[in-house]
Amino acid sequence: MSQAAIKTETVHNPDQIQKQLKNLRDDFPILSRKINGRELVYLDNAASTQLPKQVIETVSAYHEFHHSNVHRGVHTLSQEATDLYEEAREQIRSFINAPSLKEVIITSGTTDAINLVSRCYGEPRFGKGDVILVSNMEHHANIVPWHMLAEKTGAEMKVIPITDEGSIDMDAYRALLGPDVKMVAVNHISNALGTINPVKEITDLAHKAGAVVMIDGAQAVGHELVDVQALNCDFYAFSGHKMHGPTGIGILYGKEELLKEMKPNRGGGDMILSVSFGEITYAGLPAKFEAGTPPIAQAIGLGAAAKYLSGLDRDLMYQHEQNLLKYATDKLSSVPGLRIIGTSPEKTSIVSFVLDGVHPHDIGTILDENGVAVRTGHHCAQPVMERYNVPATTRASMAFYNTFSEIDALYDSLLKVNELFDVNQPN
Amino acid sequence: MSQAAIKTETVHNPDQIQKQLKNLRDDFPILSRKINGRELVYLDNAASTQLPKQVIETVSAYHEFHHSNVHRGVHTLSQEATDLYEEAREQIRSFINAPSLKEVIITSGTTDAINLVSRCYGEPRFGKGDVILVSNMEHHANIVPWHMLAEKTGAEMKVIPITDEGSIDMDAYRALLGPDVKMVAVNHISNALGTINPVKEITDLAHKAGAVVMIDGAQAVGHELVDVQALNCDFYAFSGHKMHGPTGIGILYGKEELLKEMKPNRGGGDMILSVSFGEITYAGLPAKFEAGTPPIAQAIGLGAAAKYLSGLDRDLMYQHEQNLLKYATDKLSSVPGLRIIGTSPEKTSIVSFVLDGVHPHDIGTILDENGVAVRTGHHCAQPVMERYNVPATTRASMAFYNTFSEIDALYDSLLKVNELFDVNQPN
Amino acid sequence: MLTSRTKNLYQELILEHNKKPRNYRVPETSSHQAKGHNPLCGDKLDVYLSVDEESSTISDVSFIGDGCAISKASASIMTTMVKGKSVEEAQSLFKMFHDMTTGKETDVTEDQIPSRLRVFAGVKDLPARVKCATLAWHTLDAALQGEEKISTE
Amino acid sequence: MLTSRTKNLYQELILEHNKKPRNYRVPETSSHQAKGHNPLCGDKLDVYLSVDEESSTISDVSFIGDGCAISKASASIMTTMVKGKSVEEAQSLFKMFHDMTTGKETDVTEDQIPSRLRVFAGVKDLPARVKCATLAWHTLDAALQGEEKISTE
Ligand SMILES: Cc1ncc(COP(=O)(O)O)c(C=O)c1O
Ligand SMILES: Cc1ncc(COP(=O)(O)O)c(C=O)c1O
Repeated sequence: MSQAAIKTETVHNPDQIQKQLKNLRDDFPILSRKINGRELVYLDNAASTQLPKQVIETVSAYHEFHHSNVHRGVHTLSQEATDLYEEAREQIRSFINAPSLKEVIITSGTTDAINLVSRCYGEPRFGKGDVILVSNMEHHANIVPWHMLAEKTGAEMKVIPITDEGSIDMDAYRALLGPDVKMVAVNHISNALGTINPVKEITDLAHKAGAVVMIDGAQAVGHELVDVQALNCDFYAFSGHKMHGPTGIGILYGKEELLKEMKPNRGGGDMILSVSFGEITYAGLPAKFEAGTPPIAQAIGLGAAAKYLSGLDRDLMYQHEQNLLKYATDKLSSVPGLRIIGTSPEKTSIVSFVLDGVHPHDIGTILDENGVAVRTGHHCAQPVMERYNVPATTRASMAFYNTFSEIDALYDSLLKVNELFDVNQPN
Repeated sequence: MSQAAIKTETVHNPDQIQKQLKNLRDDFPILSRKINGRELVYLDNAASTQLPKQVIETVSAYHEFHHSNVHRGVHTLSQEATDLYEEAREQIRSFINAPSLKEVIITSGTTDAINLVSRCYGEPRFGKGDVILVSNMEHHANIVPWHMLAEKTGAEMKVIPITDEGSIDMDAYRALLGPDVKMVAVNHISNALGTINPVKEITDLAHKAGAVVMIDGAQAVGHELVDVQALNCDFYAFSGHKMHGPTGIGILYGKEELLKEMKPNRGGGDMILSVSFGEITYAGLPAKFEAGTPPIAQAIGLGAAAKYLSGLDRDLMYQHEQNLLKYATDKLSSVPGLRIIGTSPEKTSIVSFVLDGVHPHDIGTILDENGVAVRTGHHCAQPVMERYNVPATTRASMAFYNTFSEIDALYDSLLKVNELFDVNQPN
Repeated sequence: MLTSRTKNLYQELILEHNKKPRNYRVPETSSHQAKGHNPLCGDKLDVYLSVDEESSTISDVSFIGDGCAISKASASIMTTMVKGKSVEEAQSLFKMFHDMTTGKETDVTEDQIPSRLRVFAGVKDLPARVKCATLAWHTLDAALQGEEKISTE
Repeated sequence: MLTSRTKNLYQELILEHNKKPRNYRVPETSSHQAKGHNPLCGDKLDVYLSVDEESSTISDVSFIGDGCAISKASASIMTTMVKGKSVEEAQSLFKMFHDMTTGKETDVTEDQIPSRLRVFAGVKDLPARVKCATLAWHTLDAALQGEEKISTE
């Protein structure tokens, strides 16, 4: 296992840190792909992270040796599948330090998880006069469910403004917090700006005002050490595919006392204790929220991803990502005509930018020709685009397996873009 | 490819048919597992079917070479992932002969799909005085969502009775159909009884009465050739894991004119055209119902499963399953004290039974000791248990890869159960 | 031929108690009672107790219900074990039984466990069956604690 | 160094029309207009037409909007192509352009396609960009058909 190799003494030099992490690249088969004849430079990790072979193989092995439906079977395969599924829940619980397995609800993704809270917590409780606060830097997944809820219940959605550098305007937030605020929904890390929000402080303030807090952790779990007890948030949502796990799976953490009071989300098998046509008794946690055959293989894959990450030196990874961020920020700032959108002092390894005179879509295509994969567009965060008055940005998002020379490749390609479009040239 | 091998001339002798199909077993790695030192005899296909290596490898290859988020990326990997994802949708469309790709909604399973219809079609339309008909043989997935809907809207759920042999009582159904009936929700095949329902006739009658029809096809897709146009049903739901595909994925087919009028289900990325805090415009079909990052790898796996099945001689498979059913029915009927529950003339390869004096749970354990995997319990169909006044049944469910000698193993193990419990012995 | 694991689980005593459960009745009066339910397999049973308040002694105990051989035999054997015992003794038997069937490491040596309980030791290798064996004991415990319903999800 | 595919896509003519789009204005009057939107990349453009009813001729055409080089150049070149043409001719140009960019097999040989349209042939190898190239044409078509809004999802 390459994981053991890095738990050595602490190093501080960026190149040395990179050297320690570099052999982890071998765990990710896709990183050796060629794109248009070039080495793939994968800088689209905020959209989806790549899977290590440990996760890919865990999923295959499950299919080849243990696959069966869970929970209600006495035969060996069913028992094995159930054990693997529930072990995965434990791995995930431990990964976010949730107090209890009952609080770890398996969903199909962050979007599913936030919709669950909006529907099962918000819908029966909110009404006219109630306020839901979301920040101006939210992903659509943390806007649209609240919009739909507001339409349905008469509650109002209000927006916490952000500063020019892309931080939550905490004074404005404090001013918005009143007794009418029932829910504060904020992302831990913005996928469009890279900002790391002070979610602990946001949560404490909301609690003082009597509001419940939903943290969208989609971008955080792959980078930060997340401890839901330390954050003390009421709900925390994330997706497998953003933390080197499979698609089709996500998690909702919720405090037991809240989850217990909530109505179930979907109806079906496994979420009931008994069904007759007259009466239906719902099951306890977490089963109440897991109707039907769950994403068994995907949960096991996510458990493997949590285990993989937990086996790494997270501090070192974090350090390396911060080094990449700094290197990329400096380097890209030197590209003529380039402006970085999102310059908060607290950032994860995401650099979003615009280039004078060239549309992000064209940048994306030209970068791809050079093997460099970045995302271009509104990043499912149109209010952020509006805020900065840009139609779209180009976004490079790094994971621990990225390298300084990959940033160089990005830089070189951007110079080519300027050259081709004959813009931002020295005169 | 072993698939080509069976497209030979038609054979009628059951043993010959089995011989033609038997080499397909090699496609399923799990079938060579040993359980408690015995060959695995997997007769729990109604809970979850096993995956051929073609599907397992498609999923792994996706992760190793093409993984990326879909839909909004210009880079090569994102384009490849999008193409694979949309090709899968086309494979699935063709598998059920849906008229249009817009009508193939990717969900996380049958349960998710039925809940979608209950919520997005039923909730805004149904109210006091409206009736939802479900049959007495439904899976909880096709009961609980309607129960929840009825509670919410004031509509009433009524039950179509079933005959002693386990067929829908068509006279009673006709009598229940009135202008107040807004929805008829029936499974294509019962997972607890094996009954194949006359869904075309049920649909025609419902339509004449002005009701909309939801078919739960979870048990059908792995066995029947499903043609949603020929059935003319309004909605048809199924799960990947019941047709040799992955968990975490299912499909809702719906007629375009209905889906178009329906509100979206979950809010999030990809299901909107534009978002600002004042106004949100929803996307067209099928995107409107696919909020967030979809189960990309799982959809691609399901496409591979559809392709695998389509490449086989479905008639031959069906014939073999019917032969297994007949053989199992005859053989098990000769076990002293055994009574089969579900004896409709139209059945799929499912045999549910009780054994005098022995609880199904004990049967399940003893069978498992002999390597025979069956399901015991209420099969998420408690109303069926009530109908036959049994606490639970033991269920053997066969797929095309099962063999006559596996039925013999089941039979032998059942004799051992009688012996151990000292019941049903000749005196 | 039966495997040794099966034989180990379905020992004579279990099969015999399954066939002829002891104390299988609804009493005319009782001081405590509870309903146990294992939704996994549909097992349901009602446990009735008469506890003498002064001495805190279980003067009568009985049960009725539907279930598999393991759960039925376990209920039957349980009644024979706790009848006449103090509440405290009953609870410590529960703990002993629970630890044994869930495979928990304890200081209790095998020969300290009453042989009538030891016949259930085999379920610890069959995780799907542990709840069958412990349902009656959980229900007893619930009755003693004044809860009316338990479910071993 | 740029790859040949990039160069093939971003030909001089495209870059030039991107920099200096022709007929980029909101006219004072128009007989037809439509808004085109490509939500995938946020491209948005408005197309304005003056169609002479009697002769069914496009007497004026213009556009405004935000978008990538491909979509802007395509819109600009489109206006230069259809101005003065009959509605029928404009529609057959759309068809020809659409078939070429989506790689559809047709009877049309390469040299039958006007060279100003042929510069977009490269997008057929870049599925993510086809909609950029066709947005202006789809919007033109929508305007001619009397639709006010289209979205190329
Ligand atoms: C008839 C029937 N309907 C619905 C379902 C639910 O499917 P899923 O659990 O995949 O959502 C099943 C299987 O469990 C079934 O057999
Ligand atoms: C901040 C943020 N929230 C929510 C989501 C939605 O996650 P998913 O698409 O996996 O449901 C994403 C990613 O797309 C994200 O970056």
